[in-house]
Amino acid sequence: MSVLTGKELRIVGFLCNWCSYGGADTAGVARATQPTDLRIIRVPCSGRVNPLFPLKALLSGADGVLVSGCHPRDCHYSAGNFYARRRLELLKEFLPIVGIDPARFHYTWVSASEGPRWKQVVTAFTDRIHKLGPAPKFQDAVPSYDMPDLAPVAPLRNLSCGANPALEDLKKQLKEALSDDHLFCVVGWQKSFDGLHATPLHMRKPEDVDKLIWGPFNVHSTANMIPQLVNDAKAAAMVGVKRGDPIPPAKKIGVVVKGCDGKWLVELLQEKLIDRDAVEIFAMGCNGTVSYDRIIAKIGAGKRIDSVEGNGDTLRVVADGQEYSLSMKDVAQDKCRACTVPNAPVYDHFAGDPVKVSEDAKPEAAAILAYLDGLTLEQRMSFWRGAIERCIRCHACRNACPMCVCREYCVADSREPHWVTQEDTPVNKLFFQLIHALHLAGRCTGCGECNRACPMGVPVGALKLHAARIVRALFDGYQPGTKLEAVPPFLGYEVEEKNIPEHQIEGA
Amino acid sequence: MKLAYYPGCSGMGTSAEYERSTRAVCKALGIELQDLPDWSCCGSTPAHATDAVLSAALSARNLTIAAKTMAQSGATKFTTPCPSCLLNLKTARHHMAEPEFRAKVDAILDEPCPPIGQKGEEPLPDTYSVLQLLVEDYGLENIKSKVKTPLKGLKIAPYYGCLLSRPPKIMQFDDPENPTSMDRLLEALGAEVVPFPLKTECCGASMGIPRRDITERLSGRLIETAVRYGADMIAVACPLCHMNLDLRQEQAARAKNAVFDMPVLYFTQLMGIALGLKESDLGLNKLCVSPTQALQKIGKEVSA
Amino acid sequence: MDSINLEAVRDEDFLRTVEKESGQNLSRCYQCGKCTAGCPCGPAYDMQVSQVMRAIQLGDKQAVFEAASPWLCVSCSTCTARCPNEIDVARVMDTVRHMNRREGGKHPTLNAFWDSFLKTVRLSGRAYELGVMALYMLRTGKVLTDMDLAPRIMPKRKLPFVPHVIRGKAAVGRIFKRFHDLRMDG
Amino acid sequence: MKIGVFICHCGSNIAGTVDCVKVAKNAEAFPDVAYSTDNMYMCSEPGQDHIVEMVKKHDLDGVVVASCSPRMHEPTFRRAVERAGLNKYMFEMANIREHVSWIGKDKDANTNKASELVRMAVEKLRRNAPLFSKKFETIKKVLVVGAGVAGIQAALDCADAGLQVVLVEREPAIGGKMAKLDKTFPTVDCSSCILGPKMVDVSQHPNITLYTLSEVEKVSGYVGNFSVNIKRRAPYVDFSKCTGCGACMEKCPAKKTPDRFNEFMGPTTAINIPFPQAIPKKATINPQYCRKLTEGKCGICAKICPTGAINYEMKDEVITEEVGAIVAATGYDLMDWKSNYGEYGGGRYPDVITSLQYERLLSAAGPTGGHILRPSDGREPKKVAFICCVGSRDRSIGRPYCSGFCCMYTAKQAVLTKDHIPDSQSYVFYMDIRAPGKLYDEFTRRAIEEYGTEYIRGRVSAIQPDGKGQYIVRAADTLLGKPVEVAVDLVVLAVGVEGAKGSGKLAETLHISYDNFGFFLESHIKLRPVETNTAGVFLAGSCQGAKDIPSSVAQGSGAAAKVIGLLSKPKLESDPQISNVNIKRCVGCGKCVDVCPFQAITKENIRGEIKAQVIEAVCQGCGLCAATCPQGAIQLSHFTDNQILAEVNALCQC
Repeated sequence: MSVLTGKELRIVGFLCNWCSYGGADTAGVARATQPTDLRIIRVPCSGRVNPLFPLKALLSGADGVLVSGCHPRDCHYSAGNFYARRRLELLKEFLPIVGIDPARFHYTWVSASEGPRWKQVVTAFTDRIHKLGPAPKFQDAVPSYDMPDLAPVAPLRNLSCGANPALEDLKKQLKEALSDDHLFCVVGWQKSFDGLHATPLHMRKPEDVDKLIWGPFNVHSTANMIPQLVNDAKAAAMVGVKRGDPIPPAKKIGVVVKGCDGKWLVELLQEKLIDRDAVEIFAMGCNGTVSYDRIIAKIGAGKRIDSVEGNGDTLRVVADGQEYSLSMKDVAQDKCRACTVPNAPVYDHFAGDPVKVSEDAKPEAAAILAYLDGLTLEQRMSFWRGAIERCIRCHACRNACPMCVCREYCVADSREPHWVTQEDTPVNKLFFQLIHALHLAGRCTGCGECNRACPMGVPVGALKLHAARIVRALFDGYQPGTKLEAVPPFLGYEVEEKNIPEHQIEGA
Repeated sequence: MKLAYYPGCSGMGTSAEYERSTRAVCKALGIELQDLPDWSCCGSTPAHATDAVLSAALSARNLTIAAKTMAQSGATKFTTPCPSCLLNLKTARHHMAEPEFRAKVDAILDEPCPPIGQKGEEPLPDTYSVLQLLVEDYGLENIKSKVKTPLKGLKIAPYYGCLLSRPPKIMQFDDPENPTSMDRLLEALGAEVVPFPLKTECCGASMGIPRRDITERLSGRLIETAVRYGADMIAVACPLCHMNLDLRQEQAARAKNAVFDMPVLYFTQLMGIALGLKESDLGLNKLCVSPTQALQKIGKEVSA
Repeated sequence: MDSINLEAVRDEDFLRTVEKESGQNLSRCYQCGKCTAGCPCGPAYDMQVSQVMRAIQLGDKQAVFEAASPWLCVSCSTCTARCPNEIDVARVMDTVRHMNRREGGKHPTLNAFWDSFLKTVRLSGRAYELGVMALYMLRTGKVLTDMDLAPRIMPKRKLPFVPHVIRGKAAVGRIFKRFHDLRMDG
Repeated sequence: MKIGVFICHCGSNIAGTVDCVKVAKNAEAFPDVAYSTDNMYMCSEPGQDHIVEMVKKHDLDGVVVASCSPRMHEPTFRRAVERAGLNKYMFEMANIREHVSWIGKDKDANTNKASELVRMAVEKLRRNAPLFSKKFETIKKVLVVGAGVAGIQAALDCADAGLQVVLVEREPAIGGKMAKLDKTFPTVDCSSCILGPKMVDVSQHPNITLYTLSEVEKVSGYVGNFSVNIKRRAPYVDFSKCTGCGACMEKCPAKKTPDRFNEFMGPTTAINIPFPQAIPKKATINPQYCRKLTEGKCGICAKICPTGAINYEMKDEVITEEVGAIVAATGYDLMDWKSNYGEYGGGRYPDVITSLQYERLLSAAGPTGGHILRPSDGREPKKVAFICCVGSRDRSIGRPYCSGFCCMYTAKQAVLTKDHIPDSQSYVFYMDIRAPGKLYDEFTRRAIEEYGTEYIRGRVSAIQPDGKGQYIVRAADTLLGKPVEVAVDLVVLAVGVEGAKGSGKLAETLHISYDNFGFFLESHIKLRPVETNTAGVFLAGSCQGAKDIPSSVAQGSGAAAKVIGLLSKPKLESDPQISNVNIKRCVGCGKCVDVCPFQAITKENIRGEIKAQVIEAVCQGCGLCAATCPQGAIQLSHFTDNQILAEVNALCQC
């Protein structure tokens, strides 16, 4: 079954049962002639419309998608459309990053009595889609393999790779804390196979603390192990407890955090995936971390690192016997350049002085976003069509993400619900990335682990950065992970949304 | 406070005393008036009676000058004492927000008018009445503190006329049915304000010449009601109202078969008296109905 | 009196033009008469404001153009301020007058007054009150207009005997000229 | 799976612009379709019988009917499917009438579209599962909020039917607006004579518990099982001791207390019984004006009270009641005319009053003892103007609607004016006389023909005092086409009505919808006028829209009938189209709990792990949780992700 070639385009509507579906019925009863393109899917409430449904339709060949619900304040379920408004607005603004014209997606409110208005909406939206013509298909886009050479943006503050004088203080606090056995373990970083890489460190005894390192190489996030360790600590406490005995309190998990680690920790706490009581947070101000890719780009690939030493801004690397002098300005991670949270927002122990950032420091747009913004919709689609070809569906991006809390129940691996099929098509691969980005909207702390983890260099982090800037613009600069008591934007609503316009279709 | 100032044509003639007292009062209050250089007539009623585009164009020329004057002199707002000019200037700006209309206006101007712009950065300024700026920006407390001769015991009927607050969507000032800004101003001067119910009833406006009967009937009713409410005088803010109530008072009396002796003063003249300004700066002698007797109530002897 | 043939009288074009130029939705008017009731000029009108609105609704251009009322409206906007249907009635009256004028309609005395006024503006850049009076009396032949006021106002020495002529009078003159050349004045 | 597809012609309604035969033919090729046919009228008895027959004959597991809107006949066909022995949720409908044949002109396009809609329905049906309702007990008790005439009627009808009734009233006495009226149209019988006995019935009915000075604060639960918190303000009088003798009122020194009951037409005392026939006839203290409560000094009423009923230490209390149904009957209030009508003086003129204030002047129990006297000088007015539509049919102040009953009471008040003051003359300024009720138009004609009331068709432009004690009312006689004016002594404004103050807050408490004017929204304006969209909550009287007394009483009885019908069933059945949690997939993050508008999801500790759990009777089936859960662990039955995805995929496949 297909659209009538040359006559119709594929337009999908999601209508709430109580208002808009009734409005469409009212228009029908009044014999209000309308274009025939639209196919209506009935849902109980616009709040039921997961933005992934319209997205799926648009990626699978719809030329336009229309969502319509009860007018704000008139929701049959009192608030469903308020939530829908925020989510659908996010989707509308998200679409152009992958090259989909946001004009192809429209959401509006029509009541059951507004037959004439429904006719206007359908007619105007169909007109608009016909003017835009058939939507470009992602799988048919000409892949572009241009990966731009992105100059890193200037850091907001001085980044350094020298030794932190407060490290001894931190170690002392850790040893003290570990001495009385109330901690199950403390998670930090230790030196790995070479001086450049770090590996997780589990400190259980005071002497383990000596292995702790702090500085530019504490790159990876330790988020993923924390909930599991909390469970391990609970299980350990239950050993030997008989049925009916009182449940003994579990030991706490200690976590050593930089500012950015502090943010995902706040998110995990906020989403109640760990209890505040279950963790003890050891914080210290961060002066930035390095990007392995940038260092390798400077010294060349395939070299054995002999030694690394940081001093102020300068990083001295000896590789294959040759010495390289690098500047943090050149090799720091992008997220560190834009970082305004060098100190963990929530902590129990803080070593040394907090690192200062000027309050009015405004990060520039990430280089990759600036690049994508400069492309046309068609070019963006080509960009992603090319980039996603490299994806091997290893899901390392997901596994590295501190906020991917679904774990083994990720919708990418499930049949029930069956969002993503196992077909190895560009659409399927992209759709997973878009699901990941939309699931993270309002939650992503910008840690950049997805990008770092990708073995194929697909710039998947850009999708999350784009969603994050939409969230900032819509919700007064909301930054996930900075306030424990904040209501995440997609779990709340305002009756009058300050920054969400009432979208109009020309002619309706 | 520095204001770009548009006197209006009648200030050069029939309402010379309004013009003169406005300048004197502003000076005494420390408000600097920056005259628009080479301003021209806004077209008044005849222009907007004739054609909306012509009327807007005549106003637009002056708005353009006002924009330049403000940019050069650092004046913060643009003002005129005359409600008729005010209506034309405000309406022109309001209508020019429609692109189609604006194009027609620009077509008959020497140079296209500056854009209206967003709130906050307004190349084409909005216009405010002197009354509005005195009450809202300068502040009644401020004025009160400068009163030297309180108008104590003087019963005044405040008459606003139709244009100061109408049409409400364009004028955006005070309550269109029961404005109180002049009431509060007069009270700040120490006067007793009578609850005059016809504050915004029309006086007959420019019908005085072509249809005198209309004006006589309307003005007559206003004066008659002021008398009933025990007013010693009427305070006005509009040259046309003043002309109909003062200059044409005898005509109105004849139409009503009555004898009136109701002084009609511009509110700026009353302010001047309260601020203790020189009589000659207020043009009291230009009034047709003498306020001499009424002003004796506050112990003020004037020779008008 | 002949009955009005509703179909013959309906000039759809006229109705739409009034609506477009005034920017008002006239079908909203439900004839409550609040405009008429508050109109200061009502007693002098040959056709009340609400009746003008009704005639426009019917598309009865002739009735509207033959009425004196739109010419007499003093634009006090009381009707606009009080209309329960948010119609800018005064603007509709203005519009009707403009349209009528473009088609050559005029009021016997008012046009003379307005034209006299605008002529002084065109010539000197500003309105000149004595000039207006003189021109008006010339045009209408009503040489005694307001002569009773002369003894009251002349001693006040407010009215200058020569007009204020501004430097930009040519610029103002050009506005009138272009207005005329572009036939905006009909 | 074996699916049967039935395409309806609906006479020529569908078949006129859709090739139904072709649609049926196309459907044969869809997956799992075992039988496909077309029929002239599917909803007719033979049509339905055909479904039943074919299900049996072809051993079908599910049925798709393509006909009109599911909002029309989904219940009909579900019953038919059930008769055929299938679960009624193994049924889908394709709307090829309202959404296709009636709106599209092109037969080819329509036929194609109809086929696609059938295909969508088939794809969805393939993922349907049988759903089963649960049964639950109900509490045989009803809460009525508001004790005006509508609430009283609803309460009495329910109580007479044997239900327990909790009647809550905000004011100190019941009776609502009707208790304030002098006479009622069209019969001009005394309001308190017809309402009084009903009020007494309320106070004496064994099944009715009355809480005055009380408001509903919180409602939780669901149809059949609501839990309601009622906040009762302290009356500072022990009702069990107060005999209503009124001695306290005589001695109370706070004699300038505003009199709410008398619409502020005169002062009252801080301790008072609002009117002689008040139910309950108990004194209450207005704490804002009582000298003892505000200043700590006085205590006269306590000294004078013969039964020692006064208790200054009383505190507000919260009472919890469990009920099975709720009737909202909170009535109306007058809109704020003062801020919107400067041209009528905006409240500055003492002799420009509302019609409700005029009722109090007319009433023998009112502040003037039933004599019409001007508030300004206590003189008897000889000329009275009545202005209709003040705050009605005025979109410039955001009041586009007609308040319905003002035309009638204005006529009544004109008649009563003549009765009270025979040498008076009344003028009624109206726009249209709306008198469609039984004996209504006859009544207005009487006001005009027998009582000589002058009716002038025009909206009043301004009321202006003339400075000599009268008011000039300026209007146009639009029938004459001339401006008119008249000098009168008193002006009565027929002020438009809106939902009672605080109705929005109550609506949110009850989880029902309300409009911009504070009126509650009914389920369907014509066919379900007393139901709301929240099961178990019903509407009576003017809280749903302006209503006169007969309509209010009728709706009160209507709401009562609905309540009685609901609670007469031994058990209620829940709708199985609700959310449920796949415990395995749930990570216990609680996002669904945060967004649920009905508090229908809780977090439970299941074997040491936190999991979301749906309270089946509370869930309304909106699916917001399903759209929120990132791992798809919570799904809305009948609208699961996979069912909607199947519809999307049926339309878009690339």
